[in-house]
Amino acid sequence: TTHSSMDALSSKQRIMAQEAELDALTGMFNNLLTGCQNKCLSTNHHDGELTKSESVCLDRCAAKYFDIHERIGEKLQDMQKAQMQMNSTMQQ
Amino acid sequence: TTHSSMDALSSKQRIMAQEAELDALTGMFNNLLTGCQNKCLSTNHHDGELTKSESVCLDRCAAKYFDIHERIGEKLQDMQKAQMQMNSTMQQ
Amino acid sequence: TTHSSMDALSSKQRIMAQEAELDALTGMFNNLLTGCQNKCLSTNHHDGELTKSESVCLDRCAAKYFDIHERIGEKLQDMQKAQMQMNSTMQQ
Amino acid sequence: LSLCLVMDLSHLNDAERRQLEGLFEKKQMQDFIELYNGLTKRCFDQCVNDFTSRTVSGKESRCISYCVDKFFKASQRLGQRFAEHQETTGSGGPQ
Amino acid sequence: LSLCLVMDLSHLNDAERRQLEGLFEKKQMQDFIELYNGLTKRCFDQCVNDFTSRTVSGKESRCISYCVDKFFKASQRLGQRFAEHQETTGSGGPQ
Amino acid sequence: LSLCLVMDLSHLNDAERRQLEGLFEKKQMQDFIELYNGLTKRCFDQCVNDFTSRTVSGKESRCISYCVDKFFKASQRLGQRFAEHQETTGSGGPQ
Repeated sequence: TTHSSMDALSSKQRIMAQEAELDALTGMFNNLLTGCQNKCLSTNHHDGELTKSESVCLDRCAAKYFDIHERIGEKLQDMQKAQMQMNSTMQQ
Repeated sequence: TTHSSMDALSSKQRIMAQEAELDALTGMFNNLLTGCQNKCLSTNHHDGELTKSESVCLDRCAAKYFDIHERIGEKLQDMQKAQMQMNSTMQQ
Repeated sequence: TTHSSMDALSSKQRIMAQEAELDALTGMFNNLLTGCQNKCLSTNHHDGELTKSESVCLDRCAAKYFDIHERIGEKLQDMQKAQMQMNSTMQQ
Repeated sequence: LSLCLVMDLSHLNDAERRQLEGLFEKKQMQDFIELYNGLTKRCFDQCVNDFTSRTVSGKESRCISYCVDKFFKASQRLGQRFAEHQETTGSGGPQ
Repeated sequence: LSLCLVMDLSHLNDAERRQLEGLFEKKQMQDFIELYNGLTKRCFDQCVNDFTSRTVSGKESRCISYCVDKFFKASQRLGQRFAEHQETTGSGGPQ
Repeated sequence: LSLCLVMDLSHLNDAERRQLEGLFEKKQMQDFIELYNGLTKRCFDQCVNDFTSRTVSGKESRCISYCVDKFFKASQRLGQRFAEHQETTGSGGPQ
């Protein structure tokens, strides 16, 4: 579905969409890093190794983060659609 | 006074100034959101509604934020003018 | 050594490198400001002056920040070189 | 999300306004991305603190949902206050 | 650091891909700068809290070294989870 | 606020330097905006914690004024240390 909707766009718009996707992925990954490191890593550094429990925590934290990121994404898309409809009504 | 000073600028400079104004407004609004939500919203979410006291707090928080933003803006403008005068003296 | 490596670059790349350096310096300076102000300044403002102990703390904080920034920079450059070698191996 | 509507563009000509519109479109995309990632970060930080499981619990799920709802209600309220403030102070901010 | 590898670019033609590569190069530079400054900030905040001297102590120095090592190990692990997630969900994220 | 003065531009020719100047001008505008919003955020967070009224109190007002003054004095001091550091290490930082 993504590709068919992409075909309708101009070259410039496709590049802009790809740039936006990279920005979105970068932002998401940075938040994942910061969030899960803050929640899982001890700040009392005794050595440079991840403990077993830190590693397990990071994996679970990532799984929960992806799940919640998707849920919020769906909610936002619903709201965005509603707002775009409102905007197009207002412009008429 | 804003418009008359704007007329002296080139088209490119007017666009840049407008872009800067949008960036300034966006930054200010984002700080208002984060600041007043942190100060007024309980992080213990029992439902999705704003309580009466949270709503009142948000309104007062916004009023204080605008006031302080303006005061600091005036102070910065004074300092900026002083620095620009210093710079122009140094360039001579 | 910086200048001789710069000479091999095109005009566009030199501007981009300079822009990157400015971004790096700006980011570093902003982190220095935030980090050392958070560590050294009392948030209980009794007047607008820096106390003697705050001033001394800022100086020491800056010295330590520069030292650590450099150490981490060296470590990162080593890792980046290793990754670039790995990338060039993968592209062959 | 619609700060562009708040700004006074009466001193620009049509060509300048068209150029700005392209710029605004790009910024709105970036704003949406920041909103999305910022909201996820905020609600994740507030609601998820148990890592004995990799599945989001019912309690966490409700907390996320309430957190998002409250965020939007608070944003809407603050957005109204912001718009009122901009109206009374003109284009506002240093130029 | 290599999020570009994760993205699906199959719907772009060669010219568009070349244009994106230039953009990616610039972003990688910016990402490196942010990583560098963010890592320094993080480890400095966690490890340096004694300002009775202007010299980094042995204890602080070890803490910094461990903090950096742990940061990269955690980033690598989360990066793997992220790549796995992107593979299963396709190009992912709102378009 | 004047990091551009700290950088060594001797390896650029005149045309390149002129191009950079335009870029620096834009960055200085952005830096000023970030400074303004960051300073407001910092001092607001530290000084305003009473929401029983919508008017800034005398105590809050004094706190804000001291906070801004201290911020600039600390920034100036750290800026001096930064300039000294840049001078001794050359253009510094990874290239």
